[in-house]
Amino acid sequence: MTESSGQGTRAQQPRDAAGDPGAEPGLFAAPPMAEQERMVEAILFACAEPLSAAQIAERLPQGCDVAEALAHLRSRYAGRGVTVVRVRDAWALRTAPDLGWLMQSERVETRKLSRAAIETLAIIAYHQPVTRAEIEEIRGVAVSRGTIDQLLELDWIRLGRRRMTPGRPVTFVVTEEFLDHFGLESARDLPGLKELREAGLLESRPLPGGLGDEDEGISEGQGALFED
Amino acid sequence: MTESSGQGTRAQQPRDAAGDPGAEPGLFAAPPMAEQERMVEAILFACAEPLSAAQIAERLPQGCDVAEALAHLRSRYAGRGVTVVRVRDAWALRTAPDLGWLMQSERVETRKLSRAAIETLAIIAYHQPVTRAEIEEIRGVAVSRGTIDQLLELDWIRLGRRRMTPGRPVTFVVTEEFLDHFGLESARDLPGLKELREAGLLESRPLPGGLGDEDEGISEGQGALFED
Amino acid sequence: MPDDWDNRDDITARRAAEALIVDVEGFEGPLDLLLMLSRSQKVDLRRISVLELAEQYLGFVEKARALRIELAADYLVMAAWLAYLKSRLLLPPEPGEEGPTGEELAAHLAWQLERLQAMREAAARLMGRDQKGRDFFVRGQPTALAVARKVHFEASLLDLMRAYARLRTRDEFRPYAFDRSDIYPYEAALERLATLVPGASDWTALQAYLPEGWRGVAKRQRSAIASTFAASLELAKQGAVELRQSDSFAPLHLRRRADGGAEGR
Repeated sequence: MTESSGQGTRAQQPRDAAGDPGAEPGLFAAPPMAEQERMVEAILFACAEPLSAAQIAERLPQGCDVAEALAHLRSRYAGRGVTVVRVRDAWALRTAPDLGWLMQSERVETRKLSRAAIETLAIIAYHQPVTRAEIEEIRGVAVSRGTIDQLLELDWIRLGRRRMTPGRPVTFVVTEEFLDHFGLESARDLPGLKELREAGLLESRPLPGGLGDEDEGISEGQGALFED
Repeated sequence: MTESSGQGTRAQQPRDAAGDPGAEPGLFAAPPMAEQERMVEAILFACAEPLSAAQIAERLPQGCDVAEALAHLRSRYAGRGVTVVRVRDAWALRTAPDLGWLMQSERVETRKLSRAAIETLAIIAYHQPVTRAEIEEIRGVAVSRGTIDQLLELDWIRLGRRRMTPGRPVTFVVTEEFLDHFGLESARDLPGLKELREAGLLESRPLPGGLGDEDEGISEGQGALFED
Repeated sequence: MPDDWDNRDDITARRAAEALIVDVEGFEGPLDLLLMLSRSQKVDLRRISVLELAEQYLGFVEKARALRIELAADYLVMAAWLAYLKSRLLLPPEPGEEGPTGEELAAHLAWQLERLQAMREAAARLMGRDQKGRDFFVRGQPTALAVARKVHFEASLLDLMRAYARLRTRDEFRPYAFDRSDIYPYEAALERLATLVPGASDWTALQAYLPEGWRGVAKRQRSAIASTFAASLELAKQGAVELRQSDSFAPLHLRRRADGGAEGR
């Protein structure tokens, strides 16, 4: 390969001379400026850290004019998608600040709400304001903190008033956002059990196997975590 | 995974317009080509892995011509310290190979590959898709499990389709990472491929009058030796 | 063949062969060894004398045997095959003999060696290419393209209502399960009735024999009646009791059999 021989040459000879550019100028002639610029470009690109001019010089053949090469490189990259930036005394290549948004890509994934979440949401909608203990009583299983968090994050529920009972538990209510999402004027508009039955919504009773319990299992002990 | 959904978001607004440039031209006009080029530059710069044109397009405003922007970028970087390389259908920025010696401190020491591993890799690259039995037949010796594992671990080979012969043996092919590592645009650019093919050295010739070269299945261990 | 081998005056070749034997561990199988041996012919692999190669190989194996060096089985398999090949090459084919000629087999072997050699060279060329991380480099500080994953959760009003309906009607659809606490086992009834029968000299309604706590509650009473009735039939069969029913659906009466069941019915 090229490299072994290349670097061999490099390390040995020129270092001393580099300190004293006046000495033996012809012997180890520095590469042409265009080449020096390429070198600086490659070094800045490949290096994980910003490099000071001295550090760059250390990697270059001796006799190179780092400052000039950097100046050329800077102007070459001016206005490009990648620019040469100065970080304190060091130099680095960075994407142009105005293009940062390109690096952020937002992926929207549509996912079905888990059964636990939808049930919890339904209970809150029908019974609001409702405490966590009440939700658990109705569902017959513990409600995991993740489920509540998810609904809070979706901005479909929020904390209501504390219940004036021992322990003053927090209650949950649905939000405007919830009503908006589900196309309701108010939570009171939700159809009652009788209407659901009449609408045939209760006939789908025997649940298709497997649909159940996905995350109900997880809800073990962390109920305690939630009490606040 | 992500692509499809990502496309989804983007698709919302402008994709339709993009498909039909005549429609509402002003509304979602693509940025000027110079700007598109900058954007592609920034994206490739930011990413260590090769990105396909589709992946790049996903990040750009709609209506952009990635192929053209890439062509401009390629010629802009031609001969520079950093160049635009193609790996199959993907693109990446890499330092120019002739400057490798400057980056000695960035060099990643890779585990030395055994001769068996190197030969196996070459056989897979030149004969792909190739079964283990075929590799063994070419090398005249059983392929040790560690050899294949090592190549898989390096992400230089992967499983191809099963061969539609008795036993349905798995095949191996080289990966995009392999091409990227060895600076190949595609497996067709493997050195000497054409000559080898013309010399008939890449075909599989059964032993004259040999019994059943069909059963690759049996060829475990040294059964592979000349079994066909 | 061993003699031929020993008689060779080419001392360097002999030395090389001995070195080969010592190095046998270093060979990657018989094909590798053959390739190495073929180099001594100093010709293009396409023009190699397979016969000579076979002899070299067989000589090698002989020598190894003489030196009591154990060769792996595949070296011996190859030796056997080469011995066969040699005979095919040297002897005129039997008239009417089937199968490939010695020349065809030899050509195939030569081709295999050529292919292996070609792959070796290809491997060397491949490794001689510029390599990532050695000769060219990726960006030193890649900004992992940030992907803000935004999950949009979907739930319709219908989902919501169904979920609620499911919850509120859960109890109506409790899966059927045998409730053991309301079952009066037959065995218990039989045991109980058997102990009571000796005192039953008069006709008594079956209901009177129901255990305490099994009357009144319909579910429990039904179970107790059923078991006690079954027990009474068993005792009647044994001849311990007599049963009487005045009419269909009339109460069932039972009493001890006077004769203790000695006579048939």
